[in-house]
Amino acid sequence: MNVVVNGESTGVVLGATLGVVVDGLGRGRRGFAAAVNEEVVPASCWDTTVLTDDDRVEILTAAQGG
Amino acid sequence: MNVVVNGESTGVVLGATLGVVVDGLGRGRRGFAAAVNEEVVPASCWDTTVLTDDDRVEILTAAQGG
Amino acid sequence: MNVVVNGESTGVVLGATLGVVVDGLGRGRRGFAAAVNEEVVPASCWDTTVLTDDDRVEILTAAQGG
Amino acid sequence: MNVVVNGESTGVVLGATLGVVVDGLGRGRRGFAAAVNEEVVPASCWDTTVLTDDDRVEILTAAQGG
Amino acid sequence: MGTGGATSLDALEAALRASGTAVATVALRRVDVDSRGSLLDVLTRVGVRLLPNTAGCFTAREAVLTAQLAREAFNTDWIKLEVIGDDVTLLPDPVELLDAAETLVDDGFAVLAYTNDDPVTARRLAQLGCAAVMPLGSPIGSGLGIRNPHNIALIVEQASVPVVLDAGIGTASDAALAMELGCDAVLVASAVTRAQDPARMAAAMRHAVEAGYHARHAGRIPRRWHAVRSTPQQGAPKLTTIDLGAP
Amino acid sequence: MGTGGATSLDALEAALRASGTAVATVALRRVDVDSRGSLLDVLTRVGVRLLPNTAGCFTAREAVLTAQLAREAFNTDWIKLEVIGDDVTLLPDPVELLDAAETLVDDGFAVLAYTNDDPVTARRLAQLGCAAVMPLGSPIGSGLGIRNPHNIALIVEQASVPVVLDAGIGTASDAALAMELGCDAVLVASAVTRAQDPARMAAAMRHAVEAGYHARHAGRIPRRWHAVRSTPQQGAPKLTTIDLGAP
Amino acid sequence: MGTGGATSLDALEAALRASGTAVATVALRRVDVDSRGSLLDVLTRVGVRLLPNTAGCFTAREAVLTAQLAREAFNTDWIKLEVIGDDVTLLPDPVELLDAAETLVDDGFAVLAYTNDDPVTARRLAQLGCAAVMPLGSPIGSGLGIRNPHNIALIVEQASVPVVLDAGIGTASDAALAMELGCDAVLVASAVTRAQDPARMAAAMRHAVEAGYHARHAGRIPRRWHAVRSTPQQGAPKLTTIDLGAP
Amino acid sequence: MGTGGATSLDALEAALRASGTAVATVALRRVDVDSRGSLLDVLTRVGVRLLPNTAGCFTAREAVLTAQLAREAFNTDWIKLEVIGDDVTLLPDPVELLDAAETLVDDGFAVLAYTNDDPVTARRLAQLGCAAVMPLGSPIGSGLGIRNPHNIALIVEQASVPVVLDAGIGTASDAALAMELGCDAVLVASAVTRAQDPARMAAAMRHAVEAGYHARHAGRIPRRWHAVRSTPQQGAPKLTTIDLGAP
Repeated sequence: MNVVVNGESTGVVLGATLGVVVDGLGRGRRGFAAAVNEEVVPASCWDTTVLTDDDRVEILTAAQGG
Repeated sequence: MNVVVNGESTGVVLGATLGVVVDGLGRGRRGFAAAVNEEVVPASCWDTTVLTDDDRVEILTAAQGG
Repeated sequence: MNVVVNGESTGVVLGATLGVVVDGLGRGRRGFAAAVNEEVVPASCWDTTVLTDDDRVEILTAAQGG
Repeated sequence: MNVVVNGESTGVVLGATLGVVVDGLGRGRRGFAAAVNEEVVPASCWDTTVLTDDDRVEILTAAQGG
Repeated sequence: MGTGGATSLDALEAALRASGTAVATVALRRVDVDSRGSLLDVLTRVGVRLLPNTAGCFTAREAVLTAQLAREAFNTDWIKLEVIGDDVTLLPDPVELLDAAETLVDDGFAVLAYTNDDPVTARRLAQLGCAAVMPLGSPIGSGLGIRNPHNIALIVEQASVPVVLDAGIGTASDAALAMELGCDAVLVASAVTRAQDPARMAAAMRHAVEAGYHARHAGRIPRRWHAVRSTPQQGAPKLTTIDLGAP
Repeated sequence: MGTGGATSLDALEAALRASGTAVATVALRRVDVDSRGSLLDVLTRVGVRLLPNTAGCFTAREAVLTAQLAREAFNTDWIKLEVIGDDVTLLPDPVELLDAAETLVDDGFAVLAYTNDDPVTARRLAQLGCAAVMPLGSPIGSGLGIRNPHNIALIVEQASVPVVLDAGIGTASDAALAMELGCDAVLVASAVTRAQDPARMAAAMRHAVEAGYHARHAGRIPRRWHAVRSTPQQGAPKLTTIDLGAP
Repeated sequence: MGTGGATSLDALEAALRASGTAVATVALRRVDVDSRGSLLDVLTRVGVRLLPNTAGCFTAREAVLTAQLAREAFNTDWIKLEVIGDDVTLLPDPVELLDAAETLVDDGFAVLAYTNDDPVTARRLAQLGCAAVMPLGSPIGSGLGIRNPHNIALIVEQASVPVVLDAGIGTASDAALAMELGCDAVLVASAVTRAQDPARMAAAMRHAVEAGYHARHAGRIPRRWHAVRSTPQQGAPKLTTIDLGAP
Repeated sequence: MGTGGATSLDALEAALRASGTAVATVALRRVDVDSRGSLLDVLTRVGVRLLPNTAGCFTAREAVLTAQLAREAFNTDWIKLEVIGDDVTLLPDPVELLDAAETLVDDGFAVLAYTNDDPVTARRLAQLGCAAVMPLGSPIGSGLGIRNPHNIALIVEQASVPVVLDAGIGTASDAALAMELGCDAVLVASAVTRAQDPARMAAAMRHAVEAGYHARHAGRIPRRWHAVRSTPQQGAPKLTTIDLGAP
């Protein structure tokens, strides 16, 4: 199954949760936020949010900005 | 019957038209526009627009303005 | 004998020195400067500077100024 | 004999006048002014002003300027 | 030219003639049965085109209705759209303005929109189909001139419709500056009508607009930090025996 | 108008005609035997009065000698007196300037003194008998306009002789402002001669001077912090059922 | 202080400390798996409060979503709301901005709204319930300072919420002026982070804000056309035999 | 700091302390036998160095005599040399000023010369051996700030001695700007002593001078016509299904 993570197509196992994808980045979870298909998913729901094919996932964190 | 012409309560005969009220100002019709109850009434309809009690009539013309 | 001290005509005894006039103001000598007839007289010379009739004496000190 | 005309050393015959030098430029005399050794010489005196060796002659006219 | 502020119709007529303007704004007000003279007669006599305004409107709804009444009264599709936000600054309210502009454009009006000097609002007005955008230099009647030339220049830079500087002009050099910034025209009212000698100020404005227009197109010299000679030193005489040179 | 900076005599002639100027400055330089065309012929043809300058002089002595030579060459007592302090700013040197002015006034010249914008120096020049004072707006050729309008206004306020703004003008609105500040005339050179289209910029300057002159005498409206309506609210229609009023 | 533009996290940390700021803005961007160091660690170490922004959003919808994500990521209801109109001026789009502000206020955010310098838009933002309005001095990163102090003063005059000057600050005197105009705070990013010595510029800004704040409350002297002596003439000595007096 | 204009010695003392100044100017006036308190005692207590001035002098001769008297009275070679041209503008007279400066330098004084903002006069003063030049921002007590920053920058550019901005400062941002232009110090009198809260304004000035000094040396960002992002778009999330892009 493929999902689009931060703009890049990424293969994930069927039934993968958002939590798995976030953890896969290897940067922990603190200071992160995520959206699936342009809807916010609170961190408390990441492990219960099962992704489906072609989901658009945005995983975001702090960057310098004015 | 009373209508409000340019903010002042004015007695008119029952069945009076907007045309009658405009003419009553004694300044002709050129360069005038009129609204009844906040709706524009084109000059071509003035003589067929019959007023009813408490109608709000605005009769306007050019004034200096920036 | 009369001398003009800071613009005002003032009677002094014949042979009065500049030092006597300065002391007469009752404010000590520190921070004061004096001129006689538009010439500076250093403090060290005040007691030996004998005034003559109509001398113009200026006795000056600090005032607020920008 | 040599004179310096407008900064350039120039040979002239002995007894040459300022008038001769001006005419030598071939531009007429109208609108010209001349100085010899940093002194103004009026045009009326050019033909009677005899130059001597090493005289500094400036011959000037209108140029664009603000 | 705006017609507001004149002390008499005669003074207004003289100023309009002196200004050489092609267009005059008028407001729409209740018929005053006691008034003498007719503004419309004056404007007809001078031969200017009427540009009715919606002065005094605070909402899109009022402004749209006023525009429609003006169309009836003056038989013109032109409208100077003013929708202001408050009574103190008389500054335009961008939300109501954009709302009214959209309605009026759809209703077939040629909308000349009086707006603040925000380039984004000006661009939105142009995109909605306004016939012209009319950014302010400073608040109406303030005479403060063009407070933010940078914004006016940005508006011009991205304009797809004519830009007319409106409001704030106090004197002739303000009008010249507006044209130099690239505006296509200038609207002045109080600056002329409330000057001590309105006809003379109107003439001044006419010259100022010409001046700024030509200066804009003549290609001005760049601004430089240091001086640049206008008289060349080449050919300068040597008039001192000691060469002093420059420090 | 100043004649410096023009790329050709033809361009200069066109600009002079377009400017409507009555006076043109010229410098005095060594005769160039190779030059074609005659500046004097152009100026005669256009019919302007010559105002020779002392451009490039650093000392009173040089300036006095230059003025005397100019009198011989052009048969005029008029002199635009320039004595500059250095080659970078080309700013006038007030000490040498006052010195030269005194000598030339005594020698019968009508001295038009190019000076900085210091009101005290300007007053001294007038007291010495100068025919006019010519304060700068900003350094020669910089195009920075009038850097210190306050000083120009102070000079005008206490002037006993005509005040001509000289140097720094970059575009038409600068010239209009000079006149609005009360100057009696404006001298422009580079702003016209070095513009991309000199004749057009000259026309712009002519209009700008007219504009500023009339604006000065028309009595401008005061500057106000808040807005002042140009369209009265009196007689405004009621076009909403709910009275919204102003916020 | 804004955190954008710093060349390294170390430089940023030094500047934040030198600035004495209590708040730092951060953007929300895709996780960069290669990046070293953590911005959040720096900000935590310095002890500033986070103010996430919605930089780069062109629509209300994007901005709202970004704000909600920021709330999740940083556990704060504060949001600096930016909705810009184009890529060239980066100026706010008032319509989208007001739309987003309304949604976010309803959603419980403390909205600090980055806006243009239009007093009407600022008042509308305050009326919608924004926690603060943040008018710009000039476009982001332009360093042009406060282009229209009059508008900033009008915004302050009618403000019911804190006013924070945002964008355009180039140097310390700009920040001091903002405070003198009555702003409650100043937000600077590029002016500090892109200065040659960011920590030093940050210190300069800290002093400037103090300076402007105290000056605002100390009651400045009025501006006067003519001079006013600071040294009284009373008691001045007579040091000339001839009374010269003043001219 | 200048000491003129304070309403009481107590207020002056508080302001001096708050300003952190190292130097205070004093004038020389006839002994007032009725005065209470001693200015000198205050200045000694605060620990500032005395800088006597020649305020009120119209001629070189008066100024020289005043300086010599000040040296006797205060036992210092320092003198702030003021020679003014008239009573209305209180502007320096460059001719008398240069004359007095030359005499005083020869007489061993450390001359700090109060001058107009003319770069040529400032350079002449430095060449004569003045210890510092003190150009004005605007007329004494006017509070008009720095009318011609360009001239101040030119003076600094060519200065061989310290430059102290004197006169015209109205508020803190003026002082910050002076330092940013490269001045070495700022002298303020009325702006502090005549503020409603002199001690607070003095503190504001102290911060402003620090701010401007550091900003000058921190290397400010350049001014740009268009915006420059402080938040990079790189890594921006895609939060819309339709790509709106920028207009």
